[in-house]
Amino acid sequence: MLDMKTLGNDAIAEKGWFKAHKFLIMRRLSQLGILALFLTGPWLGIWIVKGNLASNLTLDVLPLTDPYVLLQASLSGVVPETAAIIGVVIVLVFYFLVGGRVYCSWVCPVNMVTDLAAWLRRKLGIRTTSQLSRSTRYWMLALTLILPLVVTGGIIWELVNPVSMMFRGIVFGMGAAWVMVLGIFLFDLIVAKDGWCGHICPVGAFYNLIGSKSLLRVNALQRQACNDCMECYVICPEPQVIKPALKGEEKGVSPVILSSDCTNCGRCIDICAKDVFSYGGRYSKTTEVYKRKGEINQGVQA
Amino acid sequence: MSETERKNEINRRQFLGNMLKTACGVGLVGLGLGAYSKRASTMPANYIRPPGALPEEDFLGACIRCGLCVRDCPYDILFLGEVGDEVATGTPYFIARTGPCEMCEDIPCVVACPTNALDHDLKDIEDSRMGLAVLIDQENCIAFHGLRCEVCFNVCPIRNRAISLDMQHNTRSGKHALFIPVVHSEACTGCGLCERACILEEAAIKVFPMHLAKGELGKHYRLGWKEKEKAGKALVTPDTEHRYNLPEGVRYDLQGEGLIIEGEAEETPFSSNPLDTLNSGFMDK
Amino acid sequence: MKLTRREFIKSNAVAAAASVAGVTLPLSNATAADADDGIRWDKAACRYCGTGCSVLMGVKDDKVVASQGDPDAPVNKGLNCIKGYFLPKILYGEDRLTKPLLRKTNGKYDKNGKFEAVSWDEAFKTMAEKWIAARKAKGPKGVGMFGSGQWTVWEGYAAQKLLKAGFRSNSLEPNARHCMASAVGAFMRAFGIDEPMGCYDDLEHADVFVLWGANMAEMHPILWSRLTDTRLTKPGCEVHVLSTFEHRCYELADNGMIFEPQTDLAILNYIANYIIQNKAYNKEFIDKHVNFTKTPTDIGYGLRDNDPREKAAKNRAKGKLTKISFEEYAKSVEPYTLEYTSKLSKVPKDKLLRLAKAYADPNKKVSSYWTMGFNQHTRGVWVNGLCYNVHLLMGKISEPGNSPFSLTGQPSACGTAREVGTFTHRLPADLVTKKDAHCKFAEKTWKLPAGTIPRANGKTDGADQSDISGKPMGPTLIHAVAMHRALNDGKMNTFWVMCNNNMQAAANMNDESYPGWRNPDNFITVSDPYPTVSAQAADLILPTAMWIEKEGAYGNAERRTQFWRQQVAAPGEAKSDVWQVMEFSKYVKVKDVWPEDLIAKMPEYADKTLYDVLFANGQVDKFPVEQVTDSRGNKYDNDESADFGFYVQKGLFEEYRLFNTAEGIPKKGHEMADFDAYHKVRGMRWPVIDGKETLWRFREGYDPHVAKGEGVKFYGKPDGKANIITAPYEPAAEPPDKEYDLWLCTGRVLEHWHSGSMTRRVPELYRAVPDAVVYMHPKDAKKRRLRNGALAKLTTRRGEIVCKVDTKGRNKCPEGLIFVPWFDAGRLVNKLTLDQTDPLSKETDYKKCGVKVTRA
Amino acid sequence: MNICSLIVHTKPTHGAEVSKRLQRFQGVEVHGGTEDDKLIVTIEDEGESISPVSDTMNALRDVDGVVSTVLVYHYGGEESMEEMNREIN
Repeated sequence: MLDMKTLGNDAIAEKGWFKAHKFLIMRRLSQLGILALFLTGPWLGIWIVKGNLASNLTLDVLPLTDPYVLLQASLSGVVPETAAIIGVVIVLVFYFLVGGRVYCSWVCPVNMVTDLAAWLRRKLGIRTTSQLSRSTRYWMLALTLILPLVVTGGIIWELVNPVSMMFRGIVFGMGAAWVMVLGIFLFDLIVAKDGWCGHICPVGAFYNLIGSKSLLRVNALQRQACNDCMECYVICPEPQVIKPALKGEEKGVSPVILSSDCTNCGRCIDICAKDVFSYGGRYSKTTEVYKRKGEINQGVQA
Repeated sequence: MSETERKNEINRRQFLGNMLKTACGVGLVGLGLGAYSKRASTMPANYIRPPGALPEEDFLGACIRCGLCVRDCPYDILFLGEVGDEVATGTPYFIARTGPCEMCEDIPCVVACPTNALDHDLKDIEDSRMGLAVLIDQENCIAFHGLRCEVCFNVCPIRNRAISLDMQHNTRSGKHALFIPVVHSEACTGCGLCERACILEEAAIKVFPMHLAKGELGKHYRLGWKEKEKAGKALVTPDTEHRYNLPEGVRYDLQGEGLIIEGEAEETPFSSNPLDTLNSGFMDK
Repeated sequence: MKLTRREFIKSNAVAAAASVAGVTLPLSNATAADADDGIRWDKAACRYCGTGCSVLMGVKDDKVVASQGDPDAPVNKGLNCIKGYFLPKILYGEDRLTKPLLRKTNGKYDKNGKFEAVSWDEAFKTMAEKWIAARKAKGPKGVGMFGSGQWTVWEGYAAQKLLKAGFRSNSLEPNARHCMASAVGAFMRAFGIDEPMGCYDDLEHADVFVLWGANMAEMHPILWSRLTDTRLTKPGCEVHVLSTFEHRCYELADNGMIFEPQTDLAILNYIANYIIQNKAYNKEFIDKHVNFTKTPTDIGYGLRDNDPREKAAKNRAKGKLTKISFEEYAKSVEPYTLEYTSKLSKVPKDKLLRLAKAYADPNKKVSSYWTMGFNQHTRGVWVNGLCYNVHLLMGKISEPGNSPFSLTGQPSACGTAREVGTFTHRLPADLVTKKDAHCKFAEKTWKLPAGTIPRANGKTDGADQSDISGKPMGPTLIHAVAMHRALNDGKMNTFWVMCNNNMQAAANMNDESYPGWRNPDNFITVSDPYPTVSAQAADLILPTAMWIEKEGAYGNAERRTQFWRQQVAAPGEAKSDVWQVMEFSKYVKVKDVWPEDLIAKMPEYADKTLYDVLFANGQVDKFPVEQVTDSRGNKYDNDESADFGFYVQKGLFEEYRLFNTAEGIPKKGHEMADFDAYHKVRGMRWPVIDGKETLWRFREGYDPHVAKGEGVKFYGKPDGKANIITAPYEPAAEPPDKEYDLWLCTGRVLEHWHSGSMTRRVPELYRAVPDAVVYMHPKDAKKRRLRNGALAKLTTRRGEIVCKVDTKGRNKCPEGLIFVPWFDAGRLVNKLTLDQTDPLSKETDYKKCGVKVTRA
Repeated sequence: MNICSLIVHTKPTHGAEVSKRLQRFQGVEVHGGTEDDKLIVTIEDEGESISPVSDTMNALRDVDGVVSTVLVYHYGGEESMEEMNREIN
């Protein structure tokens, strides 16, 4: 079995520490940068972005609205304002292009918590994991969208949604929200590997659906170079997405990771000493041959 | 059954079983959430929603907890409910005693709302109904004892309409007046400026959400004199003329003064004010 | 109910043990709910306004822990206003000053140094050195003291002696100069004796109330409550309210009128004209009791000499009256027709007519009330007088319900500033420094050589009074506004401000007050309980024991003198004003400030201190220290007596009483009861003769000075007749023009007292009304792209401030006028005001100047 | 500082007498119970000025007429005297 202690050493030796953490660093910068944009207002009095991830206004001009929250609101019978609709369209187009779960890996603050939990799991060698289905998140998504229809009291998921709660907590004041965050951390650490983001979170599920046809994808174009070190499987929060692309050459499967579960986090690119992985387009020329089969493959997997 | 089939059979069973388990688990979560939402949407009486907020049930559906109203409030009075608060997480509210609504004419919080949870049809802040001020403790309000306070009246931005002063004789001192504040629901916006200003250690005037603050007259009952005023005439044909058995010099005015004994004040052709006489010119035209 | 944490824990502990033991304890031990136990209650006059409500203060462990309105006080019957409700809290602001503070650098006094705590000895030594030097170098006007209508009676009296007799300087003024001087001027001119003839009982007896520039609803809350009650309960009672903007009194008004600033002069003349035209005047009364006179016109605005408006004035500051006939008087008011007056004042004709008819109706008893609208007026003495004219024409005066009544702003503007005479030109009991005989009487009473007190013109018996340098003194009078100008010009070098906040209160702070105080030649002392704006601008700050931290006496607007005992000790080293004045006098020797020829008259005084000759004179110090006790046997401290070794307050009051009650006094009519008598009552209204109070003066039966058969006698004048003084409408000094296109009017609000140094330290009052706002008409706001709640910049020729716009609040201004309260140390509206005064009374007009409003 | 309350049982009919004796101790107050011969007593200490509560309690036991003492309530806080003497409510 792979030694957790040496995880990533090869990549560091081969590419240097910085290159072996490039996308991780960029993601952290992105996550923190987005937080910072929201915090310069209340902390420094410089108002760049007002509001939170649910809805916000950049420089008093550009509205952005979380389509998931707005969908819940609409299901409870609300007709939103134009600004919100414009905001939703912008957000939808963006994630449609770059991949829905880019939200999870590049924006969502909970990702930092769950990544920390995953890191600790590796460091502490915790292997226990519960038999939770990855499809639970879709059930959760369905539940959160049905609840506003059947239960009075509006957007019920938002009462407990740790994703918006954490971000709102950081921007407006935490209150008891840290309990939820701690809960997720412990859940991921002890109960299930990638338990929250990979199994339960309906927000991720929602973005997963939005980005199922996204243009930006990770691919394993250099899969011939793979030395089967397995590190990418270990580091990937949704490891089931790698295999078809990486090992599908014989079956004629495209080297592009087409599963919308992929969060486009780029950790596989970082950790691979052989530079097997890279970002690319969904329909880039080299991948065209494999497209049809890839889709079939994806359907089987789901 | 071949080995593979059995395997598939097991897989299918497993699959169905797992799915059932997941569905049940999620269903339980849903029940829990439903129950929690009931609790989280009963606000404490002193939590007041921002101007233009839809009725609470609709509001909870419409508010996407973005905090833009909080950010755009120039007086920083709005809070977002936090986990554990007795208010739906992430929804905005204010507490009048510590930070009332200052009633901005441009209502920036409403403008900021992306979902109409704060109703964009609210154009005049004076039309907002955040709650209703209630002079809840008449025993301790010092105005009821004749002290000259009237701070609630003085700070009320809907001057003399939302709170007016009812001036009454102070029977205890015999020579002072009482200036009793009276709240009028047709004008009070529930901004809470009065509650903050109340100088008592615990405010005697408080803003409550409308449903707590207001009574409701029985649906069948009308106030006769108001109906008459509305109609501009009596709803039922007035009586024919009344006549009475009365001694000499006594009249009876049914609708007005009642019994009138004439001749109590001797009348003269002169006004009691000599100026009237002086100013009217000669009488013998 | 107040408890310390310790008491609370203890009561819990006791309750626990008692319940375990099954022992029933007396309530006082078992529960915490009896904190009222052991409270000592005693009466005091309210600290704030001229109404003079009586309060009961509850003291426990040398701390005021409770208060209540005094249910047995005739003025307020147990009621208080919102400020009175919080009286105990004004004593316990967290930033009370407790040590003298002197500006120092490297251990030495430095005008630009930082405040450092010093001993009283160092404070007074530094101060005495400066005062003696200034007195020597700059003459009697080189030193100055600015006191207060919030001083207790004896504090004013002690200061009066220190300045006029000790330093031989008439540079003593009270802040009442900003407040009541015009009323005083008019009283003296019309009746020859100060203060109202009526009393508060007029509030129950009048049929018609007319408010002239008085917002009684906010400034005299309890009197307003009485007036309102009469309006509510008396059939036919009506209330007329006149002001330049709509305020809270209009809520009750039957006839509310908004007039153009300054046109009150015209309106009063119109009423007189109406009365004469309709022959409604009381002919018998005016024949017997009234002289007709006129006053010089075009008298300027009390500005600096070089101001073009002063140069243009024909009869600058002149006020000598000339007798005229009734016909001449009638002719002088003839131009004030309904037509003309309505046009000038912008008051609708029907309203003016209704007002005139109310005065002219012989069957209606009319009481007129006014405060700063009349007094803070560049024609303040005139306008006060014009109101007396109307009352005198009708004979509606000096009887229940018929009363022209000048309300005072401060708690003892009457009792201290006016009766003790702490003005530059006055001595106790209406005596004046202009009259040699009056001065001589004072000198005799004070056991001082004749010629000690500086005469107004510097001459006694026709000869020049010599100053310490041996040279003639010259004219000696200097009024409040002139004092700030003299400081600014370096002509006055030491200034002692007591019991008021004149940096915030005086007009034109930017051009006059602040540069004057910070002039490097000057040494400014401020005595105050709190770090006020004035204290910030001072060089030496003396921590002051306030209100009931000392034994005191106030005189209210209806001539009621009220005493209180010292209830609690002052914090730290804070000392009362009377202690400060007397202690300071120990640091100055007679020979430091008196010339040789004066000392030669009493050589034994030469080496004595001013304290010796003024206070240890065998008269002030003749009452030994006694344990102050009330009739219930409660004991009270008296810190001043303990420090000086005699009953200070009693000695000062009894000597003061020689001016109004002793045999052979120059002016009768101010008689007062003895010291001990006042401690036994909730005030008495003077003249008090044979223990009997006087409710209405000048009227036979009510006033012991009017003999049987005389009916009415205005005995302040030699011929017993009052003066009707005709005066025309004259425009204001700085009306709005193209650039400064609005009138600026300033004033007060109910919740705060004056400059807010006490009430803004009460959290509840501060929360209720935190900051000053500018009240303006919504249209005026809109024109300037402002709306309710927006920040506006207010600019005059003298300065600018920024405050929030209020278009909906309690004061509704007409278009063309804004109103800004002055309580807010954060928005100093007196940076904007013009230091214009009534040229006769020298009282500042804070109500009229041109201002520009823009978006901030 | 410490505040505690105790019940002091006295010999029958000695309540008043014992009460007087107890009050001579610094920091000791008797709140009642003399008739029942069960005195309700509080002891306080503060800084150095008074001997510690425990010493006082021991001393009380040796007072003439005292049968027994029962500690009912003890409060021990770190607050300064200033804090303790500040008004609450």
